[in-house]
Amino acid sequence: MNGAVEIVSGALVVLGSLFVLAGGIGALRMPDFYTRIHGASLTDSLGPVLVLGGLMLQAGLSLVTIKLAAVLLFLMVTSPTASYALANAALLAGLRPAEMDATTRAGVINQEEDSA
Amino acid sequence: MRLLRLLLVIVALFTVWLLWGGLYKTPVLQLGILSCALVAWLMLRMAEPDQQKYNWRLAYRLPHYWLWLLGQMVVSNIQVLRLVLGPRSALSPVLVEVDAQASNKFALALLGNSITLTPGTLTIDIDDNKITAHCLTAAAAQSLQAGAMSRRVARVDPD
Amino acid sequence: MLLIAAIAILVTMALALARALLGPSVYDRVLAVNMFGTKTVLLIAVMAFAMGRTDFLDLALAYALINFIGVLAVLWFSHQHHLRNQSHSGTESGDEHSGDRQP
Amino acid sequence: MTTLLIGVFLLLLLVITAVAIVRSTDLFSGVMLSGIFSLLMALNFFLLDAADVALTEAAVGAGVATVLLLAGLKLTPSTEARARPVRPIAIIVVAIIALLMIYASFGQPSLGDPTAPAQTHVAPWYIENTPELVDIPNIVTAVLASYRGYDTLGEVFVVLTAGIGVMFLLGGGRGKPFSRLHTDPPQGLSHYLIPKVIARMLAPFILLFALFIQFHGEYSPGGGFQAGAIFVAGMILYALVRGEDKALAVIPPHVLLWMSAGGALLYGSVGLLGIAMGGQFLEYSVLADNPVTGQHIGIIVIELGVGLTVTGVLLSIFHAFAARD
Repeated sequence: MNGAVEIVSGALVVLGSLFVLAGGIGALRMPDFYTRIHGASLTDSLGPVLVLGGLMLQAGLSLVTIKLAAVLLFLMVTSPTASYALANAALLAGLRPAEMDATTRAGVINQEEDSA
Repeated sequence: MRLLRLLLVIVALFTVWLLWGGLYKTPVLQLGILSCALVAWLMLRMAEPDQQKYNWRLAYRLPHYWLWLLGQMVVSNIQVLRLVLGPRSALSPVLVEVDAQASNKFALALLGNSITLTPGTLTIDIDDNKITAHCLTAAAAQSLQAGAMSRRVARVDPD
Repeated sequence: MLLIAAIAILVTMALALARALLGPSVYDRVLAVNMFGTKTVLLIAVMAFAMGRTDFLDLALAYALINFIGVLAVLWFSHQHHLRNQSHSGTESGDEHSGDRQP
Repeated sequence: MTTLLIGVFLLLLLVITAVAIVRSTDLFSGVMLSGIFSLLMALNFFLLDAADVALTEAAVGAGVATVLLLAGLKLTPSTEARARPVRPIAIIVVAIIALLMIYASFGQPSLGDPTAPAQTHVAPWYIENTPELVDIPNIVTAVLASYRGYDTLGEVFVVLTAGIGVMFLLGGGRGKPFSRLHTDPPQGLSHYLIPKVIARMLAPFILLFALFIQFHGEYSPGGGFQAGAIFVAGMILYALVRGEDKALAVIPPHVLLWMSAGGALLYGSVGLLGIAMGGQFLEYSVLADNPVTGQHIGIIVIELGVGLTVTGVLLSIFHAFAARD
């Protein structure tokens, strides 16, 4: 393992963890539920990519890297699905986003009744 | 033909098994092949008559799309990072509808999840090929409605 | 380096826990659980490298694969609740389990 | 040292979560907080190098527990019943017992103490003799499946008994293990497109991962309990998305019952086979000419039994809850 790779991978991991931290702050600071999901999604998008990417660099070309890539791939597939399911569950329970456009509001409610 | 597909699925699953494993002893590999066959059989039992066939061309189109998506993620992450740390008055949450250009299930799910993966936009509902997205700012909504992502997805998996 | 990352993730966990305790809606708590899951995967990965036990990555893989099922179950629960409210009372939507209920 | 500090921090969060669970009267919030509790427990086990236990906690806590609790919550009101005021005598009794237990804990060897009896007699014996007697890298599996095979057999029967209990309480009687009062409107999330597509993509990987854990138990963290729980998580994912009826069509109720009982039976028969081959109950060394090979065969078969029972029971419990209205 040469020094440059070490430094780059360390920097990626730290940068990613800062995005993760920002996501935590976002989930705490944002004003309403739907905007909080946006805040939290900082944690779910670039954070894992950078952290796991950095670790992959550190592991080099090995089975560990492949396992990390699998973890990353599954995270990238599942976390937006979870966010969608969460937002939809809240919508279904009658939690309305703040400052909603009047026309789309009607559209969403109609759709919801059709599907139920 | 159907048998060939099944065999292909087993081979694919077994490749994943080998890549996870790193342990290549005969009994484990034998049990591995049996496991892959069992999973393939269960997949067959789970299959729906209306389900979409796997499009093998995705294998090289998807990575290309992911690279583009990664770029989008970097841009939008930095934007949302500013919003998170900045004043609340910068927020102007809005709901918009986006038209998906490809209407098959995989493309819709890919588009929906891509919208969620780029912070600042969040898929909250899908109806036919209209996606309702919650956007953190009007600017994010506008760039989403410009439709670059929808066009890219349509190119990855056209109808 | 790995240690800084681990600390940042731990602080984020504390923040997520704060969100879970504050609520106010039950869905904020679900959001917190979901965030916690992602963070767990990352902390396991980082600590596996810090401790030199990369064979423990199976644990991260398990979480990455199955952690979202809980959130899907929440959607399933809300959906069934919604259906039941509609069929029993005929009111327009399931406000009974609405978001801004205090614990 | 840093691991210790991280562990203490996580334990702190754990205490906060536990207090919040006790204090919240909203059951839904309680379920969500117990999800966080489970994640914290798993992390603590992981930091203590107990990867097998951490994997169990992960498999049960993330995949199955939340779903089962929500399925149970479907049948109950959503807030906790008001508790009766606690009598002073009860508080006094609890306080005394708590103090006694804390006092007794000073008599215990501290965590990781090298002079503790467990470290000086039992553990070194396992560590020294496992390579020779059982010859598998994961000593936890050797302890669980071979040295303490009786205990594990007992655990399997506990799981089976729990399953039978739930069947009696919630099931629909003879020949109808899962009562279904109505199948209309359609259950499941089948008109939610993203979960449907993603579940179809991921379910095979979850099932494959479960079997991977099952058959790598001797070499890396895992084994029958973890594999069973992860397999069930995969099937529950399918059931949530497509509806329980579809999931019951993939693995029918009678197969589930056969799996539950058959797994325990398989485990017990390996024990009896040991007697038949001239050894003792659950002595695997006599199963093959070479004692070490015999151990390997025994461990693989009983782990399979454990996996079958756990899968059958957990999935039956899920269906029993989900089928009730």
